[in-house]
Amino acid sequence: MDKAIPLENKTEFDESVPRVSSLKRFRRVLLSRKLVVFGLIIIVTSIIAAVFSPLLAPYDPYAFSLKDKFLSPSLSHPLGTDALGRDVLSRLIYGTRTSLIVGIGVVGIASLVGMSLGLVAAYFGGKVYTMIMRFIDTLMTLPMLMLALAIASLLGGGLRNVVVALSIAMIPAYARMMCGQALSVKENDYVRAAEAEGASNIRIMAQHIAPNCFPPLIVMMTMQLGHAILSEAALSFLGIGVAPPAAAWGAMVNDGYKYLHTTPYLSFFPGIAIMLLVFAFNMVGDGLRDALDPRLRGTL
Amino acid sequence: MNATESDILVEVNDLKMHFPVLRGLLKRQVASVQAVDGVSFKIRRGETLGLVGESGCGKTTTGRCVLRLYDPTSGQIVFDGHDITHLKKQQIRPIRREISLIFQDPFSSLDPRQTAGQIVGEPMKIHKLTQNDSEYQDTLAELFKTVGLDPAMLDRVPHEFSGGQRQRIGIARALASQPSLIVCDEPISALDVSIQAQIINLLQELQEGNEGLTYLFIAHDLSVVRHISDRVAVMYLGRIVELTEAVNLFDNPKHPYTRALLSAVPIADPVFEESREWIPLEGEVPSPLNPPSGCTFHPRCQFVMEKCKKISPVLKETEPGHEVACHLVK
Amino acid sequence: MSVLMEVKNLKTYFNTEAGLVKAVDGVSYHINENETIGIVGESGCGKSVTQLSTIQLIATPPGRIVEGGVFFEGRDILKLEKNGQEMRSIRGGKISVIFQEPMTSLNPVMTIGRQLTEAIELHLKMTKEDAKKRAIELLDLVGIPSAKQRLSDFPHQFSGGMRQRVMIALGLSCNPRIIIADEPTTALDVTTQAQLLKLMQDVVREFKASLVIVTHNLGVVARYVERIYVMYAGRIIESGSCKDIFAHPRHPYTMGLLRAVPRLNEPKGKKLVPIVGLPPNLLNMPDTCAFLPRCPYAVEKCRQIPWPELRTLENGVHQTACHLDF
Amino acid sequence: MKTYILRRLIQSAVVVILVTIGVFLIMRMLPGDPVLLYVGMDDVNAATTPEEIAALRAEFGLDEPLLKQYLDWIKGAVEGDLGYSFLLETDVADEIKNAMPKTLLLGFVAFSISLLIGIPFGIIAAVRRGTWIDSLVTVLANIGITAPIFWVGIMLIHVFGVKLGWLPTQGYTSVFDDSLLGIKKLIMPIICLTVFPLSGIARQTRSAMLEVTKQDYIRTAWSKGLTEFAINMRHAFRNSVIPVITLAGLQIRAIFGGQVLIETVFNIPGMGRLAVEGLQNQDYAIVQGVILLIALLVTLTNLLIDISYGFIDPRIRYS
Repeated sequence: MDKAIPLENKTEFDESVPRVSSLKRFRRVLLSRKLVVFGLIIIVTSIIAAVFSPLLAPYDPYAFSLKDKFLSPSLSHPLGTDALGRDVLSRLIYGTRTSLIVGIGVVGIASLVGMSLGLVAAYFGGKVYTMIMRFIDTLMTLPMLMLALAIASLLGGGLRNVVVALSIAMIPAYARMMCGQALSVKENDYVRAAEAEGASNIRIMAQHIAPNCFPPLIVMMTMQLGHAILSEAALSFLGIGVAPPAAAWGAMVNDGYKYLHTTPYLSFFPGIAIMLLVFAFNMVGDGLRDALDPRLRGTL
Repeated sequence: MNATESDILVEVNDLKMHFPVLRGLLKRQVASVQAVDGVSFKIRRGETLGLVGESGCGKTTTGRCVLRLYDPTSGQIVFDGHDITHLKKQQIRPIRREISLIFQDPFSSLDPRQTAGQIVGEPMKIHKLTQNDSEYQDTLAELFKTVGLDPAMLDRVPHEFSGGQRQRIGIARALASQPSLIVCDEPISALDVSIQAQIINLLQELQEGNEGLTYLFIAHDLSVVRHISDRVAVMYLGRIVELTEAVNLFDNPKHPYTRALLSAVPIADPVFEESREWIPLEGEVPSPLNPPSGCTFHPRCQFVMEKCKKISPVLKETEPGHEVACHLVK
Repeated sequence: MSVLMEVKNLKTYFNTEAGLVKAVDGVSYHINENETIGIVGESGCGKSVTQLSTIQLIATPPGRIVEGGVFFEGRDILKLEKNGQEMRSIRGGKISVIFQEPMTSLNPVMTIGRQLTEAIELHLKMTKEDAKKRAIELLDLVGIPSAKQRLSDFPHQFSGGMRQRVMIALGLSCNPRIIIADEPTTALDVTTQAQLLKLMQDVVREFKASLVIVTHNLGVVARYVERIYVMYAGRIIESGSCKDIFAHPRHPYTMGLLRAVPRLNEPKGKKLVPIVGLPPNLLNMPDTCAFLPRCPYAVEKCRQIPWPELRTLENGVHQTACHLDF
Repeated sequence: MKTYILRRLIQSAVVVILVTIGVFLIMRMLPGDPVLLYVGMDDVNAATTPEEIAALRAEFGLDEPLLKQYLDWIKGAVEGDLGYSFLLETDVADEIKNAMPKTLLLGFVAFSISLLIGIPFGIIAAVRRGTWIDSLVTVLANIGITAPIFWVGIMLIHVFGVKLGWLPTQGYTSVFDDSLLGIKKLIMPIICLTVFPLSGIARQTRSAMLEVTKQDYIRTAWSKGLTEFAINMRHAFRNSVIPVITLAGLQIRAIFGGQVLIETVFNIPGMGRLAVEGLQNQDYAIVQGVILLIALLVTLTNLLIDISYGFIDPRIRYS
């Protein structure tokens, strides 16, 4: 056996934990599920369709041609034509614009307003919290669709007003989520540390609380993009939304409903389009959740 | 030991921190949690005062009052000759630079979305301590080296560090504003045994290398507190029951609670353990919502007298440098 | 003293996102009748996983018991079907566990009484009334005042210390032969810790059971256990009687641990000697001694030979996994 | 517990008051003057004078100060008078009395089916995590929460109504008048209304179960040697119920929202269609009434759900 002799210790610094690239991990987890990749493809395709509608659409989506009405799907009109002889495929492609504009607009406005309200309520607590939360509760007594319907009617239809109405209807979801997140993030010692350093309220909220609330909210925003598109479709199905000649998927389903007995595919295709895009956003949301925070895996 | 005025960095007089308990429909205050109930102590410049006790004894609350993270219910906190008890948020800023804090949990105490450099640099930015960017970067690198971290790791985020390294980042952050007092709130209890000694030694070395750096060291582990502190205050239910030199604490404990507490700590020495007397402590710590009358320790004290149930003993010096709050001790 | 349970060459691996973690990598130990042993080590050394593996309480996936045998009452209980009837009658019936977190280890929406009687009814085949009587006796035994009334209380109505007493009652409820206490007092205050460890010591004697205390606290083992196994990086690196190990540690890691912890009875002003570096990352472990990068005594030979097996020292009981002599 | 219930009651009351104020103000701001609309309907009276209009205003109390109008409206509403619909020329209360049972029946049946099917499937998916049944439940649930239900309704009508001719596609018949026809007419609307909440509840149950399974007390339950079934049902499920109930509360609201669409698709004279028609015709007395009642119903169900937490979770009961 060797005799032990203590050696002088040489390490000046601790060795660090092996570095894992969070971006790499994010990409790997995100792309590891087929449905997420499928969703991403659908979303990218839709964005391309929306941006390049005039180039991609085979026909003018607004051009009537009464002699071509109710054509069955064929080579020249892959998805057929509607009651006014307009090409359904072209209208679907243009409809992507409506859906995406509404989705992005609504989620943008609702998340900005809702998250600010939630953050302020959680950070200051007390009376501020009570006031904001009762306001949110009040908005939440009506079904989202009914609230949006009422507001849109009040404002008088049109794409912009639909965006505003849906935004207001979606504010509560963000406010509540953000409030819950902020309340728990607020309890972390690093917020205490910032207070002890003498940081201002704004600095604490903007630098320390808000960024740490984001991961679940980003997931929620992605899923709400789908939800907003679905709600816009519902509103336009009820006849509230973009002005008639413009293409909206929900309105197309409704148009087709009138001719269900003869040409069921008029309703079928726009419905499938809605479902695909909403499904895509949900799947990507799911994937983002796994990729952003492994601890959240398997939860809602 | 007679300390002159300028030797005293912190003076806490009859500090009380009561948290209201709101109940019922109208959220009326029905009671209060007497987390800290009349605590007085002084910390000399350059010394380490240990604050020890079991959970709920008020040691953390005391620390947070000194940091002015809480507004004390009553009493007085004097820091470096200034009464800071009632300073407003804006007025307290300069004091925040002077007093910093090290936390227990190396995970929740660092913002996971900031890099180690941003975390450590934040106090410097808030208090505008550096003139330009290169000075800022140099100071940061210097701080990293001081706490034994490689400055090359400045741009890494907390989850890339181990628990011990994270605690080093926390210490660097506390040092960044060049404070004269650091409140260390259980700084090592979340760390592995083999890492604890690294942090204890680091804290001691920092004090040796920095004349006048003062610690208020809060912990529940008596061995650690005794090891690192010059003087130790033992707290029970919001009050200090005994305050003495660290050596005295183990060799000559006076308060029955201190004795029971010391005997409850197992020592990593089986031979010594066999010869030790264990003073059992019955029951649990009463709720600070409704503390016992008189001496709060009387329901669990084996030497309880009639007097103890009625009159709350005051903390008084029984020997030079040894203060005890017990009717038994003359 | 006869051997009650013997664990041989136990290996438990975890498949994680980052790769294969060999949490327990060839652990052998035994427990005698009416004995208290201590398993000591820092977090991540595999001490808890080892214990949970013996009664197949490892979630699969990600965990997996790869190899080894646990011999208890004449058979290898690792060979039993994981959630089969036989394994379940051992788990909770013959071998019980007291977990670390009293705040989260009891079901928040079930009364204390029901949580106790459910196990009693199952293993002791008692009627509801008898099980309830036994539950009251057990709560009395572990020092819960007015046990009968408290039976219908929920966990959140108890303090941390009281919950851990309930956990102890639960551990005792079916007259087990072995009680595994996994860091039973880590989350509790030192005076409560002393009360509960004393209580466990007493009741284990009364029930003629053996106790395994899993802990990182060297003081706790020094005070309460007879034999110690020290674990590092998924293996036992030193074992022996409590007194031997504290008086004359024979592995650099154990020596380092003892020097790194301040003691109440040491002279004031003594410098601590920390163990440098970090605990090992269990991914991609080299074949050499896992303590090598942190070892102040390392010699060239340490880098050339594989991690030494445990070898028995002169007195025939003390074992170390280091080829150096101290 | 008493305080908890009382506090929830008061919070609900505050919300109800806020809702009435909100509804009142919004409806007063809606485009279209009700008097002009009322007058304009009679082509014969096209040349109504401003004096006559003012008289009509006074008659309907529209020239009073807003606060008085509001208080009058509340007073009336409490007494069961929700105003008069100029367009339908009936009392709003009567309209709603007709419409409400249909909406409630549809909603109640759809909600019950969602719970009865959603919860068991969520549990099965969680317990058999990673198996084909989990994948199937998860994929179906994911499709369920994305499908536009008005489109699902139309497709059902196409297949079962038009092509197969098995089910009637339009209208509502009371089951008391003609049980078979009544039930047949309910089948498709209820399927549509069930799709979304059922999927949501199944997803939530699954994720809540998976979350609970990670908890320490489940490990304790395993260490007692209980069977997997006992652990899942007695321990895991009972703890998973709370998030499921929270979601179920939100789903009640979503079902009411869905009825706006489904009653339109299937031509059922319920509250949803009443609201849509009211909005399209700017008949705000009707809209006001419907919205008020829906808001009350939602608030009431939220209150019931909050109180039910108290019974399920002892931590709330004894706080």
